[in-house]
Amino acid sequence: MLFSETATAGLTFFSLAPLVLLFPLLGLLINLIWGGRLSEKAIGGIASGAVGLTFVVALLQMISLFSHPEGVVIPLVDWINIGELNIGWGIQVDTLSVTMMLVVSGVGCLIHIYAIAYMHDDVRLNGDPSRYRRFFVFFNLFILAMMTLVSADNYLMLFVGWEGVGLCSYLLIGFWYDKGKDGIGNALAGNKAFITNRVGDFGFLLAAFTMFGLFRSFNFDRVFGQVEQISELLPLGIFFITLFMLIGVTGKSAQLPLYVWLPDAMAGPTPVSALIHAATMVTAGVYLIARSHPLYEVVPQAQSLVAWVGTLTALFAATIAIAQFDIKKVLAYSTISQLGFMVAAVGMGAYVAGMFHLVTHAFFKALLFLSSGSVIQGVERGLHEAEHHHKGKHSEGHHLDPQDMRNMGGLRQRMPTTFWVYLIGALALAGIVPLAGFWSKDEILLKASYKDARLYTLLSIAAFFTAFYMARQIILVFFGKARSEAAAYASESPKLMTVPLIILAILSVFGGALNLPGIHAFGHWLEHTIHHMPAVKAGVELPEFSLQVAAVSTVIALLAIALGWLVYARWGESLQKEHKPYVDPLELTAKPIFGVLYNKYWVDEVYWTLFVNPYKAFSRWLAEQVDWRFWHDWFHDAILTGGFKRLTAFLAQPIDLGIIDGIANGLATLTQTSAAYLRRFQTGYVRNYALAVFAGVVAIMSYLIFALR
Amino acid sequence: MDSIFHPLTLVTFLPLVGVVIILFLREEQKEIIRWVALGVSLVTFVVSLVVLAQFQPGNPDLQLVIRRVWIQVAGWDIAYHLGVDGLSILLVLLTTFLTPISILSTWTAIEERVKEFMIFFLLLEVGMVGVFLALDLFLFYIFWEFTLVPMYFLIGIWGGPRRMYAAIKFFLYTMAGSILMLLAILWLGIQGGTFSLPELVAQNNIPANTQLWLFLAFAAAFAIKVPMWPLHSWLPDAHVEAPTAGSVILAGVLLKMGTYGFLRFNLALFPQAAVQLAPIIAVLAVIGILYGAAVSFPQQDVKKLVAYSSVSHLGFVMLGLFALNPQGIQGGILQMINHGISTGALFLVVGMIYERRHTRDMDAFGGLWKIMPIYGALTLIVALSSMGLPGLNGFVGEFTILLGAWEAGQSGGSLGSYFYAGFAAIGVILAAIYMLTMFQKLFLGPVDKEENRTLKDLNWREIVTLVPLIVLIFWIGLYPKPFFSLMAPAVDKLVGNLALSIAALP
Amino acid sequence: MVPIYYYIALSAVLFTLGALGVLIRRNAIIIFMSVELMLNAANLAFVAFARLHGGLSGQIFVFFVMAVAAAEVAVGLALIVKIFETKQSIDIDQMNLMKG
Amino acid sequence: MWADRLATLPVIVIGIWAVLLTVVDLYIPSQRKGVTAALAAVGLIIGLVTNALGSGTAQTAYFGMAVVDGFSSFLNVIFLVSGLLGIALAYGYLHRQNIAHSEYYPLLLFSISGMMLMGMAADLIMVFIALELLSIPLYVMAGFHRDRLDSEEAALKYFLLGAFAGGFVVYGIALAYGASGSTRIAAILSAVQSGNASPVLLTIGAALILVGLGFKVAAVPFHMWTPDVYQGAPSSVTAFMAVGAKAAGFAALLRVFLLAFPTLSDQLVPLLWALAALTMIVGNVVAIAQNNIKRLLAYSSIAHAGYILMAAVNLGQTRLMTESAAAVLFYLFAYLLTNFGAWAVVITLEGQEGRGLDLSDYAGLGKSHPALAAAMTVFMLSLIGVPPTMGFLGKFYLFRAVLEGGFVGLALIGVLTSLVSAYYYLRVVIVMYMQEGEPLVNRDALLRWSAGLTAVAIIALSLFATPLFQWASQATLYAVK
Repeated sequence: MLFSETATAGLTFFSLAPLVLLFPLLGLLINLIWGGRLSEKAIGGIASGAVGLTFVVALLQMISLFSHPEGVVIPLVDWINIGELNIGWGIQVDTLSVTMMLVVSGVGCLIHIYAIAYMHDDVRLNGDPSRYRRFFVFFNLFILAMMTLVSADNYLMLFVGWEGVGLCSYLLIGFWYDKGKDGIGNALAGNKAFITNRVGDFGFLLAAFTMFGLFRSFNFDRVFGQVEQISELLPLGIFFITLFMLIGVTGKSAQLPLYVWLPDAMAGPTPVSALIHAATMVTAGVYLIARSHPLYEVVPQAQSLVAWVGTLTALFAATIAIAQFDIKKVLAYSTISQLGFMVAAVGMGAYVAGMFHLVTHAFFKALLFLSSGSVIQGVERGLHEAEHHHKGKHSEGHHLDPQDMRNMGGLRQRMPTTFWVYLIGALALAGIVPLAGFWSKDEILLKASYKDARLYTLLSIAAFFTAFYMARQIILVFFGKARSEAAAYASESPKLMTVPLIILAILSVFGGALNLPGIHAFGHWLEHTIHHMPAVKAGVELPEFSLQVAAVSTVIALLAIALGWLVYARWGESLQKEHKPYVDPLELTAKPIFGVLYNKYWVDEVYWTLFVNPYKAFSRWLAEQVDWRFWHDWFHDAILTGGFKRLTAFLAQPIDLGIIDGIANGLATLTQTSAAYLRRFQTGYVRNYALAVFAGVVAIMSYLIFALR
Repeated sequence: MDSIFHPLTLVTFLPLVGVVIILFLREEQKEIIRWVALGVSLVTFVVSLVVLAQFQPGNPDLQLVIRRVWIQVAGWDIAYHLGVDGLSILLVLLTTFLTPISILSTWTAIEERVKEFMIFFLLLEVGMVGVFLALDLFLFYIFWEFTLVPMYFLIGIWGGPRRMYAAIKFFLYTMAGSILMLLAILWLGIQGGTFSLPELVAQNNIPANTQLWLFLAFAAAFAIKVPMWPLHSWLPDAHVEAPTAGSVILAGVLLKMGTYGFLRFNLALFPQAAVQLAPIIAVLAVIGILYGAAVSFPQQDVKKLVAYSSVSHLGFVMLGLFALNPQGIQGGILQMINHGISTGALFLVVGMIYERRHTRDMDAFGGLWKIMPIYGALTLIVALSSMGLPGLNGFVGEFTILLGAWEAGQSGGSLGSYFYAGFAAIGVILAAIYMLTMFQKLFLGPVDKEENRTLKDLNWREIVTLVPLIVLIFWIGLYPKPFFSLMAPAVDKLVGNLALSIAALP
Repeated sequence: MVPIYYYIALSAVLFTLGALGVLIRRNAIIIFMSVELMLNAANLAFVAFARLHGGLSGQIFVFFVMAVAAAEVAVGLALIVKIFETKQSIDIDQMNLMKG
Repeated sequence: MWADRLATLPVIVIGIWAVLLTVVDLYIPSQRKGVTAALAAVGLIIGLVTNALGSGTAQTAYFGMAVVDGFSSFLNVIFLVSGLLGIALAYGYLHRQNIAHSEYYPLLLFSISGMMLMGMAADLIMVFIALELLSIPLYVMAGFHRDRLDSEEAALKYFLLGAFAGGFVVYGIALAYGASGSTRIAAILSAVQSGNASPVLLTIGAALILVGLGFKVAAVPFHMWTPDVYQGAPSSVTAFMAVGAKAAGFAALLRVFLLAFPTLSDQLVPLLWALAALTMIVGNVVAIAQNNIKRLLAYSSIAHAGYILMAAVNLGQTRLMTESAAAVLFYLFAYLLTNFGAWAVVITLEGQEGRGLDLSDYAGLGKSHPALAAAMTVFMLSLIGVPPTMGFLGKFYLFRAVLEGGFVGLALIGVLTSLVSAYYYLRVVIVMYMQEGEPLVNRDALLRWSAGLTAVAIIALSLFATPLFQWASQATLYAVK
C-alpha cells in the first residue's frame, strides 16, 4: 500500500518518507529500553544517528522532488472515521514540508551532536547524571513530534505534532525540574509554556471545527481545493478560521500577546533553547500560515492582522532585548522579534521570504544559542577553576550567575572559536551583507516597503534595535576585561561542541545563497507548493531586488553597531572603572526607559494580576465556598439531611404523640381536671392513643358528612 | 441449557462462581481468596472477549440476544432478556477489563476481611455487566439497584474515616433517582404491555408531553449517577472515602452506567423529549465541564481532584451524547471508555502513593519523579491522556465530542448554537491547568520531605496493573478505528431515529 | 308507639357516651365498662334495625355480640387483676413504661 | 352440609386441634412441654395439607356465612406458615425468658383459626366474630410475660384499645345492617345496587368498620398502640402479631370493601388514599427516630401497612379488583418471610430483661456472626425493596396495581417514603458491619434455621417468582351471589 504511490511517481524515494517518523521513534525507543545499560557516548550517538538518518531521508525526498516537484501524499492508516469525518495518518511530501524536514533534521542533528558533549557537563554540574539518557529520549521525541507536524497531510495530524512539540518543550524546559527559583522555578516555567500554548491550541481547535463545518474535511488538498467556491459563499467563515488559527500561531510562535512563555522557557538546557525555542518549534506557526496560505489569501483583513501582529512583536521584543543581562534572555527576545519578522512576512503574503528567513534564522539563531551555551559552560568551568585557585577563602563565584553578561567580558581571548562563531551569528542576525540574515531580512523589508509604509518603518526600527542589542551583547561578553574571576578563568569548549558551531557558522555565512536575488532558487523551489493560487501572484510580481531597501537596512544595521560600540565599548569601559558591579550605561543616562525595558513592560505582572490570580482566587472560592461550604455542607448536609432529621424529630414527637397530648390536655381541662396535674402527663397513655383513634373517627366522619353533601 | 451456556449469561454470572468458591474458603486463606477472585475475573474477561469475537461489528442491531420468560405476572411477562450491540459491547469489555485490574490493585492494600471484599467485588461485577446487557427494563432495574449494595459495602467497610457518611450518601442519592425511574418503568410497562426495550422502542407511540415526564424520571436516575452538575455532591465523598479499587470501579464503570442509561433508554425511548431537552442538558454538561475543571484546580486531596475532574470529563460525555449526531455520540461512547481507562489509572496511581505514605495531601509530596522515575513516567502519561493530549486516547474522544457539539451547533442541529462547543473547548485549557499543577506538586520540584526520600519505586505487580491501561491509552489515541467501527452502525441507527424527531421539531 | 328512629338516636347517644368514657376516665375497669356500653349501644341499634327491617338476623347478632363481650370480660378482667397485683393500681395513666 | 365442613376443613382442623391441645397439654409432664410445641406444629402442618387438598373451586359455606376461594386458601397458607414460624421463634425464646407456659401454643392456634375465619368471612357477623377470635388470644399472649410490667401494660393497652376499636366495628356493622337490612356482603351489595339502602348510614357504617380494621392493621391514625405493644409484648408474639393480625385485618378489609362497598368508592377512595399516604409517611419518618429495634420494626410494620393499604384505593374499579387483591396477597407473603426473618434475628440477640434490643447491641455482628448479619442485611434490603428480594417484587407488584388504578401521586409518595425507609434500615446494616462491637448472641438452632431459610427463600423466590405470582393472581375474590 505504501509503495503503490511510487508506481505512479516513477523512480523516487517518496516511499521512504515514513522513515522520517520511524527513525526518531526507533532512536527514542532504543534509548528508552536499553539506554540504562549504554554509555553516554552510545546514547548520544544513537540519538544523533537517528536524527542524522532522518536528515538523509529528508535529503532523498528533496532529490526526488527535483524530478517530481508536485510531490506526493502518502496515506499511512486511518485515524478517526465517523460519518463524514475522515481523518487519517498521512505524509505530505512537497517542497514546503521537505524544507521544514531538512531544517529540523539538519539543525537538529547538529544540535544533537553538540548536546552529546554539552549535556555531559550539564548533568554533572546539576548533579544528576542519570538524566543524560532522559534528555536524549525527550530530544528524539521532539524530533518525532516535529516531523509529525511538518509531514502531516491534514490539520489534525499537524495538531498532534503541534501539541507533541509543546509537550516536549514542557518536558525539556522542566528538565531540571528541581532547580530554578525556589527549586520549582523550572517546573513552573514548563507549566507556563504548556498552558499558554493550550490557550493557543484552543484557538486552533476552534479553527478546526469551523474548517470542518465549511469544508467537511481537514485534509490540506481537500480544503484548499474548495477555497474557491467557499470563499464566494462564506468569506466570513474563512475569516474566522484564519483568525482562530492566528491565536494558535501567537501561542506556538510566541507572538503578541501570548509570547510570555518563551523567555521563561530559557530555563531548559541550552541545546533545548537552540533547537526547540529558536530553530524549529517556535517557527511552526510560520509554517502553519505558509501552509494555509490559500485560506489567508482570500481574506486580506486576516492577512494584514497577521502582518501587524508580527511587526509589533518584532519591534516590541527587540526593545526588551536591549535591557536584558541574561545572555540567553537576550537571545530569547531576539528570537521573538525575529519570529515577528517571519510572521509579518507571511502575513504580507511574502511566504517565500518568511520561509527563507525561517531557514536562515534557524542557522544563525541556533548558532548563537549553542555558542552562548558554550560561553556559559566556559564561565562555569572558570568558576570551578577559580574556586580551585583559592580554595578555603570563598570567592564571589558562589552565588555568581554564569548566564549574567555582567559577570563576563574579555572572553575573546579565553574562547576564540566561540567568539568567532558568535560574531558571525551576531552579524548574520544583525543583517550585515553578505551573511544569511541580510538576504532573508532584506526580502521581508522589501515586501513591506511595497505593502505598507508603516509596517516597513516599524520593521526597520526593529532591525535597528536588533543590530544594537547584538552589538551590546558581543561587547559585554567578549570584549573589555573580565568582570569576574569566573570569566577570567573561563576556557574553550571541547571539539564535539565547537565543530557543530563551525558548521552552523558556515551555514550562517552562506545560507543566503539559497535565495539570492536573481536566482531565487528557494523561491522557485517553494513555488511548486505555493504556486497554483491566483492571489499570491500579487506577492510574486515584485522586483527581484531593491538596492534602496538593501542600502537602507545595511546602513541602519551599521549605525546601530556603531552606536553600540560607542556606548558599550568606549563609554562602558570607562564607566566600569568606578562602577562595580557593572552598570549598563543606558541605565545611568535613561533610567526610566531602561527600567521599563528591563522589567519587560511588566507584561508578566499584568497577566498575573489580570488572569492568573483571579482564576486562582475564583477557583478557590468556587471549590471551597460554593461547592463545599455552600453546596456540599450547607445545602446537602444542613438543608437536606438536617432538615429531614428535624422533620423526623418533629413528626416523631409533636405530631405522633404531642398533638394528641395537646388534645388530651385540652380535653382533660374540659373534664375539670386540673391542668397543673395534666402537665406531668407523659406520653405512653392509653387514653391518648384512644384519643388518636377517636380523633381519626371524628375526622373521617366530618369528611364524610362533607362528602355526602 | 443453551441459555445457561449462552455467552452473555456466562459473562454476566461467571463471577458468581468465584463468589461461591470464596464462600467455602476461610477468612485466613487470603492469598488463595485473592487468586481465586483474580482468576475468575480474568476468565470472565476472556469470556467477554469470546463475546467480542462472536459480535458482528457491521450489524447495527442487538446481537447474541437471549430471551427467556422469567416471571409471568398477570398481564405481562418479565423476560430474562440480554443482548449486546455497538452501544454496550465496549462498556461490557471495559467492565470485565477493569475488574481484574482493580482486584490486582488490592493485593496489599486490602488486608482486612479479604473474603468479604472479594465477594462484594465479584457481585459488583455481576451487577455492572448485567446493567450493560439487560434489555428488559425490569431486569435492567434489578441489576441497576443491585450494584448499589456491594458498592455500599465496599465504601462502608473498607473506606476512609468518614466512610459511613459517604456510603449512606451514595446509597440514598442513587436510590433517590432510581425509584423515580422505577415508576417510569412501571408506567411504560402498563402502557406498552411489555418491559422489552426493543418492543417498546418499536412501538414508539408515547405522546410528546408524556415523553417529557418519563424522560425526566429516567434522567433523574441517570443524571445523579453520572453525576451531572449540580447533582455531583455525593461523588467527592464517595471517591475520597472509597478504597482504591472501589474508586477505580466507581469512576471507571459505575458512572458510565448513568451515561449509558441516557444513551440506551432516554435517547431510544423518548427521542422527541431528548431533542427538546438537548439544549438544557448540554448547558448543564458545559457548566459541569468548566465547573468541574475549575473546582479540581485548588484541591489539596489528590483523590478529590481526580473526582472533580470526573465531573468535568463526564460533562464532555453528556455534551457528546446530546449533540445527537454520529460524531458526538460515538465520541461520547469512546470518551466513556477513555475516562474509564484514564481516571481508573489515575485512581490506581493515587492509591499506590497512598499505600506508601498514607496521605493524599499534595503538599506532603514533591520531587517524586527523582525518587520514583517509573512511577513518575507512568503517571505523566496517564495525566496527559486525561487532559487530552493528541496522540493519546483522551484527545480522540474530546475532539470528536467537541466536533459533534459544534456540528450540532449549526442551524438544524440539536443545540443550535456554537457556544456549547466553544465554551466546552475552554475546558481543554482548564484541564491542562489542574492536571499539570497536580503533576508538578507531586513529582516536580526538589524533594523537601524526608519521608519521601526512602519511597520505593513501583514493584512488578503495580507495573502490571498499570501497563495494560497505558497500552490502551496509546492504542485508542493512535488507532481508535477498531473501537469506532464497533459502535458505528448502532450509533448510526440510533441517530437515524433521532433525526426523524429532529426534523419534526418546530 | 315510639318511632324506631328514637331508638337509633338513643343508641348513638349511648355509643358516644361510651367512647367519651373511654377517653376521659382513668380507671381501667370503668374504661372497660364504657367499651361495654359502646357494644350495647350497638346491640340496641341492631335490635332497632331488626325491628325496622322486620328480620331476625339483627336480633341474633345481638347474641353473638353479648357472647363475645363476655369472652372479652373474662380476659380483660384477668389482665386488669394481674396488673393490679403488680402495680397496686389500675390507673392507666400510670402505664407509661414504653415511650417512643 | 358436609360439603361445607369439607370446604372449611382447615379452620375446623385448627380449631379442634387447639381445643384438644389445651386438654392434652395438661397430661404432658412439665419438663417435656416441647411436645406441645411439636404437636401444635403438627396441627398447623395438617392444616396446610388439608388446605392444599381443598378443591380450588370457590364456593360458599354455611348459608353464605363463609366463602372458600383462592383468596382464603392463599391467606390460610400465610396464617399457617406464620403460625409455624411463630412456634419456631417462640420455643427457645420462651425458655430463655422463663415463660415457657405451654398454653402459649393452643392460644396461637386459636388466634390462627380466627385469622382463617377472617379470611373466609362472607358475612359481617363472621368478620366480627373472627376479629375477636383472633384478638382475644393475642391479648393474652401479649401479656404472656406475666412477671414483667411492660408486658402486662402492653397487654392491657392492646386489650382496651382493641376492644374500643371492636366497638366501632360492631356499631359500623349495625349501621350497615340498618342501611341494607342484611349483614351478608353479597346482600348488602345487591341492596345498594337495587337502590333500597340508605347511602348515608351505609357510608358511615363502612367508615366505622374501616376504623376498626384500620386499628387492627395499624394504619395511621389508629396506629399509636403498635410501638408500645410491639415493644412490651414478648418478641415472638410481636412477630406473630405483626404478620398474622395484619394479614387478617387486610383480608377482611379487602373482602368487605372491595365486595360490599364498591359503590361507595366516591366517598371512600379519598379516605383510603389519605389513610395510605399518612400511614406510609408517618410510619417511615417516625421510624428514623427509633433506637430500639423492636420499636423500629413496629414503625416499619406500620409503614408496610400503608403500602398494602395503597392497593385498596382501587376500590370500585372492578377490572383491577383481582389484581389489587393479588398484589396484596403477594406483598403479605413477602412481608411474612421478611418480617419473621428479621424478628428471628432480633430474638437471637435479645437477652434477659429486654437487653440486646438497642441498635448499638448489633455493632460488630458482621464480623462475629457473618451469616446472621448477612441474613439481617437481606431482610433489611427486602424491607427497603431493593432487588433481588421478595420485598422488591412485592412493592413492584403493588405500585403497578396503584399506577394502573391511576393513582400516580400515591405511588410517588410510596416510592419516596421507601427511599426514606432506606435510611433507617441501612442504619441497622451500618451498625452491624461498620461499627466495632461484641454482640451477645443466643445459640438457638431453630432461630438460626428460620432466619437462614427465610433469607434464602426471600432471594430464591424473588428469582423464581412466577409460580407465586400465578398463584396470587388466581387467588381471586369470589363474589357471593
